[in-house]
Amino acid sequence: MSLFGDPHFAWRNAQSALNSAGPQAARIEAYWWLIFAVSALALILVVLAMFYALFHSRRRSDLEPEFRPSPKLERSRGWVVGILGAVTGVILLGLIAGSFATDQALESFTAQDALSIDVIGHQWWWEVQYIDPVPSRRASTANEIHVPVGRTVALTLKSHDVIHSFWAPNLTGKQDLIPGHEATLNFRADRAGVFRGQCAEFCGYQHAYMGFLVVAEPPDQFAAWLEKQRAPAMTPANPSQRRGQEVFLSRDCALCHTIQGTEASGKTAPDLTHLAGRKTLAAATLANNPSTLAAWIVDPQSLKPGNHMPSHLQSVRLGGDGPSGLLNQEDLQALLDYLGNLE
Amino acid sequence: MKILRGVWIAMLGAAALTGCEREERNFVEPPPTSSAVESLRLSDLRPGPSSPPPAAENSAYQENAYAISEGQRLFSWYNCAGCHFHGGGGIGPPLMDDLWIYGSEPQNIHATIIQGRPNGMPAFGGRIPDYQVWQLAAYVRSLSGLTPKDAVPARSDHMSNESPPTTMEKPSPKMTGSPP
Amino acid sequence: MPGKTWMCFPLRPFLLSIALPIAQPGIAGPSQPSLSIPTSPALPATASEDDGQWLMPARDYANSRYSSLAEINTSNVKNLRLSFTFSTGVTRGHEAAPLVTGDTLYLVTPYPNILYALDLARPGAPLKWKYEPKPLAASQGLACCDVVNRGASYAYGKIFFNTLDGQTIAVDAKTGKELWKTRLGNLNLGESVTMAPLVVKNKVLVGNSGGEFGVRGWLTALDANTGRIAWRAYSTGPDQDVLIGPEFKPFYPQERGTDLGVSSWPADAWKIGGGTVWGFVSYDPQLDLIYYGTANPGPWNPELRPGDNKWTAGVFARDPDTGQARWFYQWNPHDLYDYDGINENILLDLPIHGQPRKVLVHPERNGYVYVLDRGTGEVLSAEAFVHVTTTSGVDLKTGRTHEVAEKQPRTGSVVREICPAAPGGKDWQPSAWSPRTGWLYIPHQNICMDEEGLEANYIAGTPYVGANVRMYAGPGGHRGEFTAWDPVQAKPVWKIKENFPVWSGALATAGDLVFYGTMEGWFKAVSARTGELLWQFKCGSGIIGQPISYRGPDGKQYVAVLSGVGGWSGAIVAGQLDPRDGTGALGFVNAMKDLPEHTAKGGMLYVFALP
Amino acid sequence: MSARQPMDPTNFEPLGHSAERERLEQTWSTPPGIYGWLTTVDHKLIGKRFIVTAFFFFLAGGILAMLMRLQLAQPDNRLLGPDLYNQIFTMHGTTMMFLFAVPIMEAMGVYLVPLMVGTRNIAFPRLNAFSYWIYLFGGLMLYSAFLLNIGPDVGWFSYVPLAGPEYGTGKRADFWAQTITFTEVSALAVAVEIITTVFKQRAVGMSLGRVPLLAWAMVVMSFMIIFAMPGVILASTTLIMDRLVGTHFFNPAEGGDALLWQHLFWFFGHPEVYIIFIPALGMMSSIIATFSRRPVFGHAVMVSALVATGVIGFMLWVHHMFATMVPNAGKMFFTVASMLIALPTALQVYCWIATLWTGRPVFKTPLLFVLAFFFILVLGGLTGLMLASISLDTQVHDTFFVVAHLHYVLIGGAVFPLFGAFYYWFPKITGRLLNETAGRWNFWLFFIGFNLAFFPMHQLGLEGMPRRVYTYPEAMGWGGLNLLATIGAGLIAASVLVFIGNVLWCRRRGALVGNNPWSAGTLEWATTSPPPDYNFHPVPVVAGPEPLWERATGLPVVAGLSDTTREVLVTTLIEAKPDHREELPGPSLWPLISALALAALFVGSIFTPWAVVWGSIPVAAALIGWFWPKKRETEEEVAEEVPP
Amino acid sequence: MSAEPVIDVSRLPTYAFGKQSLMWWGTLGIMAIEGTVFVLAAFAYFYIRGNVGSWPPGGLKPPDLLYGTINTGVLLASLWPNWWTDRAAKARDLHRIRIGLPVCLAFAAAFLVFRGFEFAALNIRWDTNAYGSAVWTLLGLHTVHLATDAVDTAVLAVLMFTGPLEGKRYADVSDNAFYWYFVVLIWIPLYGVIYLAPRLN
Repeated sequence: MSLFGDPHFAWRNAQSALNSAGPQAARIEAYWWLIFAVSALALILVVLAMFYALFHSRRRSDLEPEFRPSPKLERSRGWVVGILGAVTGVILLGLIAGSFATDQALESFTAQDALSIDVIGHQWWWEVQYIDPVPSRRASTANEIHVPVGRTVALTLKSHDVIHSFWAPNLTGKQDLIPGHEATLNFRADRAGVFRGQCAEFCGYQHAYMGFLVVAEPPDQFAAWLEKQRAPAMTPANPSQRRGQEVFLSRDCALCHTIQGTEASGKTAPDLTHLAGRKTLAAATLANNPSTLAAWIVDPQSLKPGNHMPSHLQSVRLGGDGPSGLLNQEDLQALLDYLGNLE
Repeated sequence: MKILRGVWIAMLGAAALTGCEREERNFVEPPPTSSAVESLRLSDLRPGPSSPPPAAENSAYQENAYAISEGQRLFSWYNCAGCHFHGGGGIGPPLMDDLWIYGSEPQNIHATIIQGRPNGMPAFGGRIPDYQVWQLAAYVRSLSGLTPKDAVPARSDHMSNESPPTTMEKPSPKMTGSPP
Repeated sequence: MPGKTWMCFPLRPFLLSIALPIAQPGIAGPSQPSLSIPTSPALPATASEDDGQWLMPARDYANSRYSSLAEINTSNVKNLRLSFTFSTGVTRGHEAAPLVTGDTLYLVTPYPNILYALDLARPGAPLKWKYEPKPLAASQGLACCDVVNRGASYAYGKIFFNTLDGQTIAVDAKTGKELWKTRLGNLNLGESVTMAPLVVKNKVLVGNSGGEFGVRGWLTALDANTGRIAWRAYSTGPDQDVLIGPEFKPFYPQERGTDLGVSSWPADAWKIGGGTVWGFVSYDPQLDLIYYGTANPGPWNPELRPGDNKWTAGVFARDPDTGQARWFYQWNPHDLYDYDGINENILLDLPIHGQPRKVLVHPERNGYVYVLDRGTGEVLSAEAFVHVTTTSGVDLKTGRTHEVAEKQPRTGSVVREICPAAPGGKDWQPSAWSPRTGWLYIPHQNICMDEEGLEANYIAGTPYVGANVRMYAGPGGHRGEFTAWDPVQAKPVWKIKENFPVWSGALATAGDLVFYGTMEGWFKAVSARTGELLWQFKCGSGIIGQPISYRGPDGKQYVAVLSGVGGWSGAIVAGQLDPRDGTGALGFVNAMKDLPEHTAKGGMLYVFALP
Repeated sequence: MSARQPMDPTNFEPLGHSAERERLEQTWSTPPGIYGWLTTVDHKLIGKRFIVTAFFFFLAGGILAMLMRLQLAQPDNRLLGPDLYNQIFTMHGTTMMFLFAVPIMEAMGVYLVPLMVGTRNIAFPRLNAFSYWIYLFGGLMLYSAFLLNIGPDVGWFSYVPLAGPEYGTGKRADFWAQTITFTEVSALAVAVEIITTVFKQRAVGMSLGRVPLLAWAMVVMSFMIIFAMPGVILASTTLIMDRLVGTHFFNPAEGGDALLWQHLFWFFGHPEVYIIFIPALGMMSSIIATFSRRPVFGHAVMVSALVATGVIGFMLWVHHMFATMVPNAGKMFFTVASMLIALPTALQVYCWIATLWTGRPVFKTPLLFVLAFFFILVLGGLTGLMLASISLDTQVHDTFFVVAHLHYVLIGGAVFPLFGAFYYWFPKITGRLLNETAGRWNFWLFFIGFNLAFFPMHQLGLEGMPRRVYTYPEAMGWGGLNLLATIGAGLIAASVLVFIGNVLWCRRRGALVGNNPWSAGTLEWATTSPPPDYNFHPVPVVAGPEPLWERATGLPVVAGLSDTTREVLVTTLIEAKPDHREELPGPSLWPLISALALAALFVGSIFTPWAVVWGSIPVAAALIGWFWPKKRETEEEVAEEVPP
Repeated sequence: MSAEPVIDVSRLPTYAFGKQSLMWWGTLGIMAIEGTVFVLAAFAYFYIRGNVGSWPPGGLKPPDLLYGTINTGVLLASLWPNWWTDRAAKARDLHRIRIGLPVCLAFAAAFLVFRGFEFAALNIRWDTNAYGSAVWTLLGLHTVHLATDAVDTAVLAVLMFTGPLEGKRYADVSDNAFYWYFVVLIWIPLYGVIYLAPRLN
């Protein structure tokens, strides 16, 4: 996907367990380095011991098998093996203790004033709901989770169809979303930044491109963002945008998508009320700009085969005639104009 | 060993005739095929000399497991299930019986979805891509057993099993209607 | 046992009366054994006191469905004979009540909503005229529960009725000439109209249907002369739209606040949140208030609409002139089970805890008979009249039901044995009240359900439900009941079990008889005091209509009812549904699989009289 | 070593055509021609067939792996779409686990165990034939389905609801479930045979303490199969019932639970790893002992470690589910068990090092593969410790880190020893040696290719690359390491080609090296290479764990076994004292017929549940035919009968 | 030949009973497999149970006790003829075997008939919910075992009347009884799971 060449989206360390941005990931990372060091040492010692054994054994050309090794030698080597076994046991116990300590630390990262967010996994995108005691102040978005820096976030994870797994490695470990169960996941971002996450449990055709972003920003910036998400979509400002809205409402778009403030209230696809404010399209797969948006609307099936966004390739090609004609070139242009301004 | 190999090849050959297309997953939209719609008949009664029946088009959809399951998904996404439920009907007529008001051919169903029908069926023309309409038609036909059984999904996980719960006692046959 | 109950109170003081504007002094006398009850409302245009008429489906503003005609009584009812019949030519569910004024009987059919006038003065009641409004055929796709119509109203020499496609039409009662018609509903948003209008103070009150289609409910007042809209009160949204102003003084604190119709919904959800008004409207001329229930919030799946979902599934008291709300009480805040609050509100004066109170009695879908103070909206009592598993009673302090957590519908999980089911302990089928016994006669059902919440996708003009439902008979295995209920003691007096839901209205007469019909097609007369079956007649199709009684031009008492099975419960017959799919017709098919073995489609008026 | 005939302690060289030998030949031989091919019950023929078939599936799985590596070689690649890729990775996993790894380990057992314990055939030889057929039919069915585009596409773990009726479209998952059923039946039958053979058919004198480590490993494997496979039996059966007859085991809407699948599957799935790994440990011990020229250090410790691994192997399954909502207290138990299972393996590694240390190592290709084990398996085991930690696992679970880990464990812990075993036992099976130079090419290409292919995946996983993705965005920066991995995979392919060439060449032209080319100590080398149909004549008696080392000039033997019937000696469980003689059945078509009938039932049940009903009739008929004795044979039998 | 014969086994018997024989061990292996299947199926049952508040879920009626209890009685009673036949087999008494096996078969047949009623008395269908699926599977599994063992017994019985007979067949009769003990033994906990567990809350 060459559309992705934009340097803004170089995410090399934005989805890495070794680049922690919060206390949870940091604790795990610390344990990782401990176990890594112990393991590396153990491996080196075993391989060295093997070589030592090979080259310090009694290499003889004589192949007469020694079926009753000398008891004395056996006993002394027995001690070595026994001591090594005991040492191994002690190290293992140490690692277990370290593991438990890490688990305990992660368990204890809870906060009273946690920000509650519902994340619902769909094939193959993420629905995000910001919870508020007043129902009308809830905000809904998709594939992009904004969180305030320094405040614990409590995610409630649900699946709409198959098993997914929520994984933003810079922030914390993964948690499965299993239909019929509700899971929770707490994390905190300690520094601002854009982090990427991805579905980690195989979930069908577009498992590979089921990504999302976590945008950690200063609390006031976050508050402003959240307030904006609560507002309905902007009203079309010029004829082209008006036409675009009409296209959106009168064609297949509105059957699945919601734009708040309009009649479009489809629930099976991501909420597009503030689409233009998002950094990516198609579940953190494409950079959000007019050309990718156009490509995504016209031919989503070749970008992400098997996904649930209908293809408009034929109708655009045929100029929007006939029963399948949902979009023609002008419609598309107007639609892009409209969607591109849904800040 | 040769015999086995032969048997295997024969099996493959036989299965290839039925299997391959049935499980094909076509994600790319094929060209629209709506031209067939106009020539369709809705009645068995024909004046004049007899003519051959129209050949069913789009068998790629009609016998394809993926198309049928996509149709099943769309059937609920586009709220078809809101009126027709899981085929038993309610606001709209039942789809799992063998009574077809506007014809049971894929083209008939395609036309019904696209054009709508006067007694309450909305027209989805211009609102659903053509290939999805064919997928829906395939699923609708599968409800009444018009598609091969091995291409049809067993059931949906969502309360489509027919079995009645045995919770409550069976209705007693004698119901006098008089006070106890 | 029920028989004994009434025997215990042979000399029960008749403190009870129907609240009426021109209540005669006689009824105030507490110990007066025989009552002469004025049963006709004062309609400014007719000002008729004639008992023999039936001018609105519920007979009077109080919604009593009580006829003071006593010619047919418990001893002679066995001689009741068919007098004449009339075929409507329509075979969908006939839920309407015929009207009688003077020597004409009017009836409105289900879609295509033909209005017939029959001449009662001539033998066999031949057709006088008919009016065909030709509603849009597409509206049939918007009727959740068959293409029914619940009747017309007569006032000022006009017949007012609604069509399925959302028109209100006034027709000259004498000539059948159309006077005006106003389109109120938008088909493409899923709006339809099935209710019977009520005419109050020169206003025609009409509400919409379509709670299963994501419409926004309203009640509209039209000028009876011109058909122009006088006011419209929405059931959701900002106070301005709901006509909530300074006069709004609900009894319970949870109904107080600004723009609760917005804030108790997720953003924008109130625009497609239901709360339609498709039941019967009542009117108290003394307090000068109209009362009506608002239907369920949409979609059914409650997880998709967190919050109390004001002002759905409750009852409004409004000023008929301005439409301004006076009070509101929510039967089912954040309704979990499609418990529409539209059931009839019967306005009575009853002694509650020894005190005479002006009350509103309401057998609610959630399974309780509520008695409210109709001046304030305070709940005075609420007791279950059916098997209830969804709640464990009503808290009279807060007015809220105690919900049973494990019966709450959940997305992606089937919850079993929800009793009562979505049609409730009682659906639209109206009860009758007899001042002679002081009891309410409630036709209702005994149905439970399994429900699974689903993601609901809103597409304008298509259903917006978000639930799979499968219904079945409740405890005992019978699906219908006919209950005589004492609202003062708040308990049942007697019950009749019926195989199928009793989906017809009830009629009480001064002859101590109660009439109702069954879905098999039996039209029954039972003793108002004991429930004993005294007479029955098998009609051509199942009965879901509202029986009436009138005095013919010949001075005899007649009883009339429409037969023609259908409605939500009878959709399996009317719509020829497939019984293999238990979720068909919103789950009602599962409970009615055997109905096609008992009855077939039909559409016929039956009129009975003594020989 | 090939020239060292004098060292050969074998004392069973055919000495002319004695009448007795001829009778034995006649009694035990497989009928000629295709009929014989279809009816044989000789464990060596069936074992070879098993090995070759499993190796073919290994190649098929390897080709699929190469396709995956090609697809992943560069970001946003369009070589294979998600549909084909999903089928391919599912087929790869299913093939490698169910059609290659377990069957080939059992195949080695079927071939070697009777020879190692000194008996003439495996217990229940017809069942053995049947288990091969059913395995073959299962594999053919799966690959036929795959070639017809009905290949399963929901992963070798088939998690519901993706594999359930609602999301598992078409018949793909049904084919997967039935493949599992086929291999279960086969594996369980072989497990019962191996246990019975080792417990009851050992050579006189081979008390439990003298049983070779490989036979021990096979017994532990068989026990694990017996207790683990039922988990997946139940899982695959309930899955297909959910899909075909509307049960609700995994449907949360009706009270089922998707997690139940994971419990059942991993209750089998984790022991499965040890089912594959434990026989490899046995092979390691055999090879190390022979090439160190001494018995394995700490025989008792080794046996205890095998048994301990087998037992603890059943207490780990939840560590595959740390990212689910299993309660934390429960998870901690599994952390402890998962870490502690490292201990028995560590002890075995120490013992082997001690063996090498105190022995006199001889560097031959088999030993090279064994030495690679010390690096690869130990590395895989150490990453396994990381996965045992709940919190760390939530980071690396379902990423390429796990892909790296499991390949280090399974390839390092099973395939490397297996290749060593091929080189080691090839002369036993064919009488010829594999080419040593080619062997070294084979080894080094494999070793380097393997580490190139899989080591970078650790890094990829930590950098956030989930597994089972058909492609990845370029911006993620995973392209370089993936390309490296693909190059490594290419080297592995080259290595396997070298091996195939070596086998094909040496099968006919390899050096003839006599009966015991490595002068090994265990009983399988106590007969000719390749062994005669009747394995041993006469049947040996042993007095130690390495009998061929202890008695340089011939073993004591047993006399009095019938040479006109297929008689074997049954010995006592602990001390292997002679107990009675039992006649094993001869060649028969019934196992094949039964397998065909059962295969028809299994395949039919994919399409209709009624296949179970009508299919059971031919199955029952075939089994009755199988069981029903022949009059003539019975009469012969009765003539020689000695009642207890 | 340099081999020195140290043992002559020609006097050893050519077949054996019980745990001496190969078939006994094979049968034991099968029993271990099947026992594990039952244990895991019961695990699945209780796992599903752990997910819901009340059991059986949604106020369903537990299975009726009558036929299950009758069947338990039949099964326990059938132990005696099997034991009797087993002893006859070990004594190589063909006459008694010819009496015993048909009696065993009659018990199995009776059992299977009652089993049909048991399914009807479960008060639930397999496709109603997960609880239904679990009990049907448990009962179905056991029925499959019974049915196969009944066929097994029938074939053996016919063989005992028609021949050809050899000593080994007595061991087969004995092993058949051994397997029947397993089928009976496994039923007792199953009876608890299917019939009693829904009654204990």
